[in-house]
Amino acid sequence: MLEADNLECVRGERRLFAGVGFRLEGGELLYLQGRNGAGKTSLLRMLIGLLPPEAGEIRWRGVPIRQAGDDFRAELCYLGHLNAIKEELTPLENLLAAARLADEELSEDEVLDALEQVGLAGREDLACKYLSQGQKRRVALARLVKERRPLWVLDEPFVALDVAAVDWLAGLISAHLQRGGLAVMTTHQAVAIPAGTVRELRLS
Amino acid sequence: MLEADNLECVRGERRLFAGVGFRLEGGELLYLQGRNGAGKTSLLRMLIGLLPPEAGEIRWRGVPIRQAGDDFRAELCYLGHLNAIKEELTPLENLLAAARLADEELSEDEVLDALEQVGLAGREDLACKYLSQGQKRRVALARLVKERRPLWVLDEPFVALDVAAVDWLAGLISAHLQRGGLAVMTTHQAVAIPAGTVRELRLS
Amino acid sequence: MLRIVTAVVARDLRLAMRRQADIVSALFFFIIVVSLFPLGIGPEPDLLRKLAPGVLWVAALLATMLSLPRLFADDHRDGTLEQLALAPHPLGLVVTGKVIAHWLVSGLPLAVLAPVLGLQFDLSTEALVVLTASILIGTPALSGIGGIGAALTLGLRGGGVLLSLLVLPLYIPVLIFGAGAVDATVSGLGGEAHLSLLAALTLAALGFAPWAAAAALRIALE
Amino acid sequence: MLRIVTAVVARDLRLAMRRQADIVSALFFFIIVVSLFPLGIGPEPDLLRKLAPGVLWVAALLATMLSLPRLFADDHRDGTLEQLALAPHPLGLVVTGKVIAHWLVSGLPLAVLAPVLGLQFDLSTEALVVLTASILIGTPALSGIGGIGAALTLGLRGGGVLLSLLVLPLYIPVLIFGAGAVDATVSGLGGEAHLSLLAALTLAALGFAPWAAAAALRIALE
Amino acid sequence: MIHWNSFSEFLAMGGYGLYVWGSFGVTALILAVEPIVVARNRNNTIARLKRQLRAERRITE
Amino acid sequence: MTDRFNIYRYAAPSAFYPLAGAMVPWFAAAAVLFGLAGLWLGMLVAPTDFQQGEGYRIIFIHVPASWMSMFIYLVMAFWAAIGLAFNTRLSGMMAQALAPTGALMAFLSLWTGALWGKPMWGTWWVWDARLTSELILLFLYIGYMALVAAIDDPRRADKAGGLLLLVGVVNIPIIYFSVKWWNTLHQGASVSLTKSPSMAATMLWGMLLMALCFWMYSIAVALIRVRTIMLERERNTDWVRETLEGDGK
Ligand code: HEM
Ligand SMILES: Nc1ncnc2c1ncn2[C@@H]1O[C@H](COP(=O)(O)OP(=O)(O)OP(=O)(O)O)[C@@H](O)[C@H]1O
Ligand SMILES: Nc1ncnc2c1ncn2[C@@H]1O[C@H](COP(=O)(O)OP(=O)(O)OP(=O)(O)O)[C@@H](O)[C@H]1O
Ligand SMILES: [Mg+2]
Ligand SMILES: [Mg+2]
Repeated sequence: MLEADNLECVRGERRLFAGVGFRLEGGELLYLQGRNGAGKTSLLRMLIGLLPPEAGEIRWRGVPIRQAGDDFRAELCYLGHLNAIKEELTPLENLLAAARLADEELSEDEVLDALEQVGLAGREDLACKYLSQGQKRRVALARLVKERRPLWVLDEPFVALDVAAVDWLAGLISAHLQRGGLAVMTTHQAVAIPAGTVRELRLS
Repeated sequence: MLEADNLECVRGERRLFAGVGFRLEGGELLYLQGRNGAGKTSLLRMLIGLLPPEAGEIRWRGVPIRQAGDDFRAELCYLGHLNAIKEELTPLENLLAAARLADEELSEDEVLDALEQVGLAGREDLACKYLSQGQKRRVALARLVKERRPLWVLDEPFVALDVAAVDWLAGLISAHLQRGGLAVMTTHQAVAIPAGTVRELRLS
Repeated sequence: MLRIVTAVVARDLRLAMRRQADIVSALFFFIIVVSLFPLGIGPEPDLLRKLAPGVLWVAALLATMLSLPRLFADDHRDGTLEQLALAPHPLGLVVTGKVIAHWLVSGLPLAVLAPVLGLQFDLSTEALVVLTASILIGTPALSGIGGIGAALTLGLRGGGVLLSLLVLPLYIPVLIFGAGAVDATVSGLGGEAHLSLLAALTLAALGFAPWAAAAALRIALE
Repeated sequence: MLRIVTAVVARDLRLAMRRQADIVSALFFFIIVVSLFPLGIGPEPDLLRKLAPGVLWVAALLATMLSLPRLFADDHRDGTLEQLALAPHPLGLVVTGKVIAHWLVSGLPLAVLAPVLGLQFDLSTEALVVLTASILIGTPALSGIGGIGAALTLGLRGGGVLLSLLVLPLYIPVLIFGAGAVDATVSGLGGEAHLSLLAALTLAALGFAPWAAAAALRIALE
Repeated sequence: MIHWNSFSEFLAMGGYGLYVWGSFGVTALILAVEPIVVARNRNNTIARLKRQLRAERRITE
Repeated sequence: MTDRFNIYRYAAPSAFYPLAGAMVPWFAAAAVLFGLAGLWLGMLVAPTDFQQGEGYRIIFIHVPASWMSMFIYLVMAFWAAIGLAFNTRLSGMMAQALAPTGALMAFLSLWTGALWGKPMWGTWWVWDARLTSELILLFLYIGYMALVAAIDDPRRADKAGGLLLLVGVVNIPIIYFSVKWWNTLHQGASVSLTKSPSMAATMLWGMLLMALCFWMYSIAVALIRVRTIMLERERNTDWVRETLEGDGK
C-alpha cells in the first residue's frame, strides 16, 4: 500500500540518508529507529508529503503522493511531536474542532467517550493550558480512539506518557493493525506492540 | 540539606496533594513518581521557589527558601521540560550565554568539551533551530556536564533522548551524587541510576 | 466546501471569544491611536477636521495589522497548522475561513466604532456615513492581504515587524481610496467613485489572497 | 552587578543581530507610518509642517510599542525566563539589561533616522535637533514603561493588543512632552523646559520600571 | 425659596435643557442600571453555586 | 494561621461577608437621602449662575463624578498596596469590586463634561490637559479590568492587577494638578481646604451633598459586588457552603 523508493534527504549541507526504501502492507507497522538526529522526523515528514524528498518517490496505493494529493491525505492520520491542541479550548472543544476541520463526523458523546478512555474524565471542561504535559499529550492521542483512516504516522507518540497510558496506546495501535491498518512510528522507548507484523528500519 | 514539610498544592479548584514532606541529604536522589497530572511538575516548581505552596514550608540548609533567596538559587540547577535554548543561537553560543547569565565562569574550551560529550561535535556552529528534538535536549543537558552546584532539579530529563544518551545522562547523575550532590527528578521511563541512594516519593 | 470554511470560522470565533480581551482590545487600540494624534498635534478643531479621514484610516489600518502576526502563528506553534495542511481539502479554503474570522473580529468592530470617533473630530453626518462605509468595505481587503504577509513571515522570528514591512506597501492603495472617499465627501465631491474602487480592491483581494497565502503556508511548513 | 546587566545586553543584542530583520524592520515601520500620513492627508506643506512633531512622535511610539510583546515572550516560551528568574541575582538587573537592549535596538535607530524624516516635513534645522534630542531622551522611558506592560501581559494569549491597552495611557506624558518640545521650538518658544521634563520622566521610568517589571515576571511565572 | 416659577421653566433650564437633562438623564440611567445589573449578577451567581453544590452532594452521596 | 486571622479580623472574607451584607442597606439609604437633599438644593433652590446661566447645574453631577473617579482609583491602589504587602485575599477582591464603578464615574465625568462643554466652550471636546488625563484615567480603569479578566487564576490576577494599579496611580496627581500646571480652558479647583470657597453657599452645599450621595452609592454597589466575588472565589470553603445552605445572606 505504502511504498518508498530510494529516498534521499539533505538538510543544509548534510546528507542525512540516501537510498532508503520500504514497502508496507495492511496490518504492518514500520518501526523507524536511529539515534538522535538520524533523520527519523525528516523521513516521516516526507511520507506525509510536507517535505519534498531530494530524490526518490513515495507511492500510496501505487500512486505517487504528490499526485494523489487530497485522496492520499483523506486516508492519512499524522501525529507529530507537537500536540496540535489549542491551549485556550477545552479537550472536548479541541477534539470536536479537529474532527470538523478534518471533515469527519464525530458526535459529542463519541468524543466524551474517547476522553474517558484516555483518562481525562472530569477534565473535559478545563482549558488545555492547565493540563500537565502528559495530559496534553493524551488529548492529542484521544484523536486516535475513533480514527479509522488506514495510515497512521506517529512521531514519538509515547513521550510524556505514564506507564498506564503507554500500555493503552500500544493496545490501540495493535487494534488498528488488526483492523488491517498501516502504521509508521518512531520512538526511543522500547514498547512492545502486541499484534501485527512489526518491520524495522534503521537510519544511521 | 533539602527539607519539605507538609506541602500542599492547589491548582484552580483542585487540591493536587497535601501533607507531602521529605528530607534529602547529600548523595541522595529523590525520584518523584506519579501518573500524568499527579502534580510532579508542580512540586518541582515549588521546590525551586517559582510556585508558592498553598501551605507548608521548604528549607535549604535549614533556612526557608523564600528567605534564603539568592543564596539558595546560587546552589540550584533546574532543568524543566522546556529546553531554555535560543533557536537562533548555536549550541556553543547558547551554553556560553547561559553560563554568563548564571554568573559562572566557563571557557569556550570547556563548553566545546561538554558539547562533544553530549554527542554534538560537528554541530557546535549550527543554529539550534536546525537540530532534531533529541539534539536540542542534548544541548540543554550539556549544561549539566560542568555543573558543580549541589542541588539538581530535573523534570523528565530523559524525554526525546536515544538509548545511548539516556545511559550517558544516568552516569552523569550518578557522578553528581557521588560528589555529594543532591538531585530531585521525575521520569516516566524506567532508568537505573547506578550510584547514590535513591529515595522514592509517590504522588497520587 | 462551504462546510470547511464555516468550520474554520466557527472555531476561530470561538477562540477569539475565549480570549475575550482580543476583540475589545483591538477596538481600544483603535480608540487610543485616534486619540493620540490630537495630543501630539494640538487641539485646533480646524486642523483636526482636516486630519480626521487620514488619522482614522491609518489607525484602522494599524489596528488590523497588529492582530495579523497571530493569524497563523498560534496554529503553527502548536502544530494545528500541520494538521490543517494535511486535511483532505484545499488549504485555500481553510485560509479563506481564517481571513473571514479575522475580519469579523478585527475589521467589523472598527466600522461600528468609527462614527463615534469621527464625532471627536467634528465630522459631518454625511462624512461619518461614508467613513463607516469605507471602513466596512475596505477592511476585508486588509485582512486578505494581511493573510499573505502573515503566511510569508510565518515562523520567521522578528516576523511581526517584518510583516508590517511587507504588508504596509500593499495596504497603501486601500488607505488612499478609503481616506480619499471621506476626504472627497468632506470637500463636497462625493465619495462614490472612491468607494467603488475600494470594493473592487476588496473583491480582488478576497478572491486571490487566500490562495497565495495557502501557497506561502506550504512553503513555511517544509 | 554590572556584569549581569552587560551579559544580558550582549546576549539580546546578539540575538537581534542574528534575526537581523528586527532592527531594519522597526526602522521601516517608522518610515512607512510617517510616510503614510502625507498620503492619507494630502500634500499641503504648511499643514504638514504643523503635523510633523505629532506624526513623528506617534510613529516613534508605535514603532517602539510594536516590538514590546516579544521583549519577554521569546524567553518565556523557550524556558529561558525561568532560568533567569532562578539565577542568583536580582531579577530587576536582568530586566534592566533587557530594557537597555530593547532601547538600543528599537529606540536608538529611530533617533538616528528622525532628522532625515523630519526633512520630508520641511522642519528647520533647530527643530530637527530638538526632535532628535527628544526622541533620544524620550524613548528609553518608552522601553522602560513598556517593559512593565510586557511583563504583566506575559503568557496571556491576545497579549499583544492588551499590552497596547495597558501601555499607551502611560506613554501619553512622554508623547506630550516629546512632541511639545518640538512644537515649542517650531513656534520659537524654545524646547528646553519640555526636554528637561522628558529627561526627568525617563530617569524615573528607568529607575523604577525594571523592578516593577521583575515583580510582574515573578507573578507570571507562578 | 424655590427658585423656579413654573415647571416648564424648570424643564427649559434657561435654554440649557438639552445639556442639563442630557447629563442628569444619563447619570440617572447609569446609577439605576448598575445596581440592577450588580444585583442580578449576584442572584445568578448564588443560584449557580447552589446548583453546583447540590450536584456535588449528589455525587459524593 | 489562626492568630493571623485574629490580627486581620475583617481581612478574612468569612468575617467581612456578613459585615458587608449588614452595611449595604445603610449606605444605600444614605445615598438616596443625600441624593434627594442634594437635588433639592441644587436643582430647585440654588440661584442662577451669573456667568453660565442655568447650564452650570451640571456641576452637581460633573464634579462629584470627577472626584469619585479619581478617589476610587486611589482606593483601589491603596487596596492593591495592602494586597501586595500583606498578601490578604480581601484586598484584590475589593479592588476588583470597585473598578467597574470607578470606570462608570470616569465615563460620567467625561459625558457630563462634554455636555457642559458644548454650551460653554462651543465644542464637545477639546484636547485640554484635564480632559485628556480624565480620558486616560478611563483607559486605565478599562486596562485594569481587561488585565484581570485575561488572567484566569484569581490570585495571579490580583497580584498583576495590583501592580498595574500602583503603576497607574501617578496619573491621579497629574489630573488633579493639570489645571494648575498647564493653563487651559478647564476651570481650576474652586473647593479647597485652605481657601474659603468661591461659590454661593447653596451651590456649595448642593455639590457637597451630591458628592456624599455618589460616595455612599459607590460604597453600596462595591459592597454588593465584593460579596458576589467572595462567594465565587471561595466557593469551596466551608463558610461559603454554609452561607449557601442558608439564604446566601
Ligand atoms: C469632558 C470634559 C471634562 C472633563 C473630563 C472634566 C474633568 C473634571 C475633573 C476631573 C474635575 C475634578 C477636579 C477638581 O475638582 O479639581 C472637574 C471639575 C470641574 N469641572 Fe470639569 N471636566 C470636563 C468638562 C468641563 C466643562 C465643559 C466645564 C465647564 C465649562 C467644567 C467645569 C468644571 C468645574 C466648575 C469643576 C469644579 C472645579 C472645582 O470646583 O473644584 N468641566 N472636571
Ligand atoms: N541546515 C542544516 N544544516 C545541517 N544539518 C541540518 C540542517 N537542518 C537540519 N539538520 C540536521 O538534520 C537532522 C534532522 O533530524 P531529524 O529531526 O529528522 O532527526 P530525528 O531522527 O527525528 O532525531 P530525534 O530522535 O532527535 O527526534 C539533524 O541531525 C540536524 O542536525
Ligand atoms: N486551573 C486548574 N483547574 C483544575 N485543575 C488544574 C488547574 N491547573 C492545573 N490543574 C491540574 O493540575 C495538574 C498539574 O499537574 P503537573 O503538571 O504538576 O503534573 P505532572 O505530575 O507533572 O504530570 P505529567 O506526568 O503529565 O508531567 C494537572 O492534573 C491539571 O489538570
Ligand atoms: Mg524526531
Ligand atoms: Mg510534568
